[in-house]
Amino acid sequence: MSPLAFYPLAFVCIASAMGVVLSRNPVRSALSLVASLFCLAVFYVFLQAHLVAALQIIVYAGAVMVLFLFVITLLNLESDRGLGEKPVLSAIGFGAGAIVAGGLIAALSRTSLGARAVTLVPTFGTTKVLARQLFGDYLVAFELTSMLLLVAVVGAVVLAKRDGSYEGDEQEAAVPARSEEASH
Amino acid sequence: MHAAATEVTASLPIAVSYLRYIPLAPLVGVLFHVALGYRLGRRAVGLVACAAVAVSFALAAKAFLTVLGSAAGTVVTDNVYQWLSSGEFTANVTFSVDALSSVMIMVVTGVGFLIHLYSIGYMAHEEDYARFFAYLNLFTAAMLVLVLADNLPLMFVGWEGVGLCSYLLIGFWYTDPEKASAGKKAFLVNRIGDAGFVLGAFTIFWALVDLGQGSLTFATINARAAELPAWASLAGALLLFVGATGKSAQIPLYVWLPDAMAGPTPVSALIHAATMVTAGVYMVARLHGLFEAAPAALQVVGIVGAATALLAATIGIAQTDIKKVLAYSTVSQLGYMFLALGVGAYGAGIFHVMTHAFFKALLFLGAGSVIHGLHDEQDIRRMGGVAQKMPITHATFALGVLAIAGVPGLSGFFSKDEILASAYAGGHFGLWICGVLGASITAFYMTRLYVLTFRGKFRGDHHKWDHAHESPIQMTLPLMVLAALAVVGGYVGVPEVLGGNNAFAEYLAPSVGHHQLGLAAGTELMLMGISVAAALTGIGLAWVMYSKGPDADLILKNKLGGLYQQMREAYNIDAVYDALVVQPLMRASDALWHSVDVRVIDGVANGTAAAVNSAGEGWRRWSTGNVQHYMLTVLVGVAALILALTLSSLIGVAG
Amino acid sequence: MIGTVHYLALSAVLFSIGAVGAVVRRNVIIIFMSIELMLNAANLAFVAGSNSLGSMNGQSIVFFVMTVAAAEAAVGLAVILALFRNRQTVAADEIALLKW
Amino acid sequence: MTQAINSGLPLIVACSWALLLIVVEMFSGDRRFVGVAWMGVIGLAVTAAMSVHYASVPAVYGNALALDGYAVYFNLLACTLGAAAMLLSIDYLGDAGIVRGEYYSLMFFAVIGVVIMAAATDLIVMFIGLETMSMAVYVLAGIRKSDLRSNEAALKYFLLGALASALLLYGVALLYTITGSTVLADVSKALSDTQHAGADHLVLLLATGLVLIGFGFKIAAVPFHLWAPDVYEGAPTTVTAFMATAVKAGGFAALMRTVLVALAPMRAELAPVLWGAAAVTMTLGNVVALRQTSLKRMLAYSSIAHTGYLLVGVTAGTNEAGSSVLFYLAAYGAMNIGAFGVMAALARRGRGCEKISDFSGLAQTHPAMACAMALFMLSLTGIPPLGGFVGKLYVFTAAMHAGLVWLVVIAALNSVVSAAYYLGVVRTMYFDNAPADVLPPARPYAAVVVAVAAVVTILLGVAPSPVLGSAARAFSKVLLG
Repeated sequence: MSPLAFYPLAFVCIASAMGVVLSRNPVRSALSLVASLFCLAVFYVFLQAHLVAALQIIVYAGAVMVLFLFVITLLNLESDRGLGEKPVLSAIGFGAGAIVAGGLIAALSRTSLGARAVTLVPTFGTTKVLARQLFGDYLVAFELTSMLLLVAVVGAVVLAKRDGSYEGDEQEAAVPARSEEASH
Repeated sequence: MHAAATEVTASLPIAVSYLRYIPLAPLVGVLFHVALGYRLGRRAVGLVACAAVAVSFALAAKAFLTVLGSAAGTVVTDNVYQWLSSGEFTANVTFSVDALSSVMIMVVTGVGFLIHLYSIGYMAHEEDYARFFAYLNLFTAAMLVLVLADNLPLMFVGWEGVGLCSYLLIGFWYTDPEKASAGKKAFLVNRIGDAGFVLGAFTIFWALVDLGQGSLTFATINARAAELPAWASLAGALLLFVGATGKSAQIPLYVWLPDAMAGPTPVSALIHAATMVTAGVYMVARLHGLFEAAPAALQVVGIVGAATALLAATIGIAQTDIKKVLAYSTVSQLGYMFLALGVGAYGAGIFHVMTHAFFKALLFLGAGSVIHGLHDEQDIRRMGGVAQKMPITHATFALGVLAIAGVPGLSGFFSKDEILASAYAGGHFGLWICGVLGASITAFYMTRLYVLTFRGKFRGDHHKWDHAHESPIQMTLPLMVLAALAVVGGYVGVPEVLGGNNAFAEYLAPSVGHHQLGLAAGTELMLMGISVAAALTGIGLAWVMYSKGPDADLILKNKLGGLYQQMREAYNIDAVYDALVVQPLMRASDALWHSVDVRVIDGVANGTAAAVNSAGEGWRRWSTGNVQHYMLTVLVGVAALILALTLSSLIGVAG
Repeated sequence: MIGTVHYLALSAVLFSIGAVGAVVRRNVIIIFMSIELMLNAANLAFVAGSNSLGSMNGQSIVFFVMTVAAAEAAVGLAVILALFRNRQTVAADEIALLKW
Repeated sequence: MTQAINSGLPLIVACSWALLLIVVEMFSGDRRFVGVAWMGVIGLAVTAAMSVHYASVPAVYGNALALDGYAVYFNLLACTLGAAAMLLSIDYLGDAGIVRGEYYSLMFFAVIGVVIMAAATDLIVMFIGLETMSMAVYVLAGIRKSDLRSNEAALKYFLLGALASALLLYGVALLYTITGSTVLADVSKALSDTQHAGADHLVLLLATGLVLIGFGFKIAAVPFHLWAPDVYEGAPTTVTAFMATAVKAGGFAALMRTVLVALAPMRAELAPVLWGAAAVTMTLGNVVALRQTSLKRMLAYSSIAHTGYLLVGVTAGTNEAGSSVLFYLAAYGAMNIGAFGVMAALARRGRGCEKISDFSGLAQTHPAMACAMALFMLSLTGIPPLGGFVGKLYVFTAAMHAGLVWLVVIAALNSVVSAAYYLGVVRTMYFDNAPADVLPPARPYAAVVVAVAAVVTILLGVAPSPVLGSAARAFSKVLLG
């Protein structure tokens, strides 16, 4: 990838990532994240990961982020005051973040990775090879992931669904009493 | 050193399988009390409790007679099963009885039986009868495990078990928060000692494994102690001795014992005078090989013992609670035992363990009888003339006082004299002086106790006097038996210079070696004379002073000034410990809890102004349980790790 | 020429931004999105690594990470929803019944 | 091929059984879900039995899973703890206002997650196992939906857990980029390769650090422990029991395999980090526990302290230490399931049973429960001859062998401090007076679990050899070379 393409794209990617953190409005944060994910998809293409790039857009930027946006609008969230409220906490957070980034980059820049010279086989990154691997070496992981998704679905349903159909009003009635108790 | 210990005879094992029932019998008693005690009533509980200990006593006697009747060095062992094993070490549940432990089991089961019997009367009006006897039986079982164990880990089971039972029994009257907290103090101080015990055991074990020896039996440790590296035997012995100071109430961990008197009196007699507190002495004697391999540690033992003997005796002078006087006297007498161990006279130490068990149990039970008869009066200033009302208690108690004071012909005289003679013979002149001084003071305060309690006129409220009565037979019978033992118990160890043959020391020799005094007969008699004179001086002085009543304390107060007040307040050691140990720990807990978990995070997160304000209440407002702060901690943790690793690596490369 | 190190550096920057976002914002949904950003940074590292090694394993792993992220999103949003129902708030610092 | 399938059978059966549970729950008319709970227990028993049966099959499932002794040990442990937690939950759930039968299938899945974590030989599979477990436990923590505390516990656990997962994953990504693999053995091989000695060393260290932090979170090591007290307190007691035991076991299973296998070549650098983490974790846990008034929070800090003791074993890293950690986890599991079990057995809606003072005079009103609780407290303190004592003895001896003298000294002093707060509970139960409104009688299922836990705690102390032997065998083949 040529620097001319990399740096502008990296800039957009980082800027939109910063947008996630800095936007006061949650919807804008979510959209910034989508933008950032798009940029990543472009990088994936350049890194010969075509299927991954496609999935990134379809699954991630598409399905997952839509879910986020849906919940944000469902909860009708207002903007908050962003970073303004807790300057010290924010300052420490950014300081620590800078150290993490700096340390990682310093460490990465010293590695032998730059000297690695691998000629990629022509089939590298093709769906066929990826599929073979997924259903070969990674078959166990693949099956386990399906179970993970099932757990997540069951769990999400358990938490998100109201208990009304089971218990009726008794449950709901208990809520105010408890919150009162808790406020003491 | 003039004295030299002869070689310990190699052991001749006899395998049996009845030893396991010695601790098991009281344990069965515990199960009985817990499961059926409340249903079957008091009589059954008392009967079973005593019967269980009686069974133990009978079996213990069998083992004792076997050892006595066999060749020197005979060890009766009962290997139950392999308890712990890993690649490098094993520990079995193996009980063994040699000369040393046979004396201990006889004392524990014998005196224990008498105290169980006494408790039937003493606790007759107690609501939780079954629970009390369950604890008492459990204690007996644990103590027997401690004494019968043939290896360190198994001994530790008993060691912790007796501590736990002591805790439960001190706090037995749980309605009284002060008593419960006394129990907690006892347990915590003991735990500090236990940490020493564990670390010591680890040290020795580790050094032994280095020698290719994976066994922690006492026989192995004693046999190979000389091969251990010097630091290992020294550190191991000292750490184990820390454990002993906890259990046996020596400086600096003696503070729990006086408080432990909050428990029922039979408990004070059994646990805090006759048996458990001697566990430390027993342990050191058991591991004499190790302590001999580290002479410096042995020296520490002797010095700590002598210092404790003297310090506790001075506190005893100024106490007014009958049980407190006896408690400090126990601490002081235990000091004598350690003094004996410290000069290498293990036999003399164990001899004193035995005689002390007789007369101190007697004194405690006598005191209990007085307290019982006077309806829970414990202050000797409000007693006096009790002899008229309680003739048996009075007579037996008087014998106990004479025995502990070291009057010739009674048991305490023989054992204490042997200790002092050994100290002198070993060239430990300072220790000897401490011992003689302590003996004199002991005679003084014990006479004071006796005179104020039994002589003169009653000084308390006349209702109590009118209702005062002699205790029932279950209580006086043990007193009489113990009084007899306190008188004759010493005759098993009459020294040669008085025409005896020191049979007790001979009997113990295979276990702990024979300590030869190597003194001229004249010197020995002279030493004896000095200690008798010291004792008689103490007795006479106290008799003259306190015949006029407790106001004689004022004379001492005037003479000693501020020191007397300090003695009465036990030198305020508790306050010192509180300030030095307890408070800092509590503060640390608060600080860590608030600072690491609440304060620092919140303080940092909410601005430096807050960090400056260290007032506790100020922080509460910010301590929110806020998940953001938790996340921040994680991030700061990550950043710190990355920074540290990166910097150290970069510097490493640059260097 | 842009090499693996550049991609990894970019991923480190994204990772750190995500970490900062997770700490400094009080809206739990934004915190959660920041964590998603961190997962994506890891994905970029996997893909870049895969490319530099000439081995497809990294790409397969990304596949799983995406699934995990999707599952996390489902559960996480459900948790937030359940909380919102009772508390009417998504501000991290207002949710502090449990403390000390 | 057949062998490979055989060795995977326990897992396949377990997954199918969990699916079946969901279906059965849907059609279950019984709102106490007793049948579902029992089905879950039976399923766990079957899983455990099958894993033992197929343990002799040496096959490794691809490079992903190994049904070696280590995995089987954790399989048994997790299934037992899971079954105990399920039995505790019967009747507790309805009383706590939890009317979701999915509870049991989620717990089943969480156990499967633990099993995968222990069996995984590939970091990615381990990660998936960890996520499966975590996902189920996030939901379980928040399953008492009407309770604000439960909501909050779920949220805190989730947010911090997700953050920790991200850190772990990034560490794995860096490891993969440098070493070219996520398979534990291959990572180890690549790390010991000299080509990574110089330039790549720092990145590898950082990656290792991130991985450790990820696992450190799951086992609640300081300073990544902050979630534990809040989450333990807010989650339903039965879930807390599960988290304190099975989840922690899973965390240690993964941590140990990763540190002692994949990261073995970096042991020299990791040792000081682990040393410090162990010392700080046990000290902070114990000292802070001293001042807690809530039993659940106290047990949370106690569990942090025990993480510290266990880390002592991990730091030592020898065969002996590894097997002692396995044993300790079993003993720790028994006593903690028991302690939380007592709380769950007595808790009733509207009548909290979470403060230490709620147990005042328990010895008078519930002598058996009080006796069991005292037993667990004493075992946690390390009083012989109970399981906790033998566990500590083994861990500390092994550490002493490995030369960690000072760490053992710190640990021994810590265990002195810990006596104070464990004993506080015993004192409250035995020496304080019962309040006028006595706690209700213990629930039968929970009482049985508590009784079994008590017996196991005693047996592990009195006759530890069988478990110790299997722990030693389980660990014997884990270390490479």
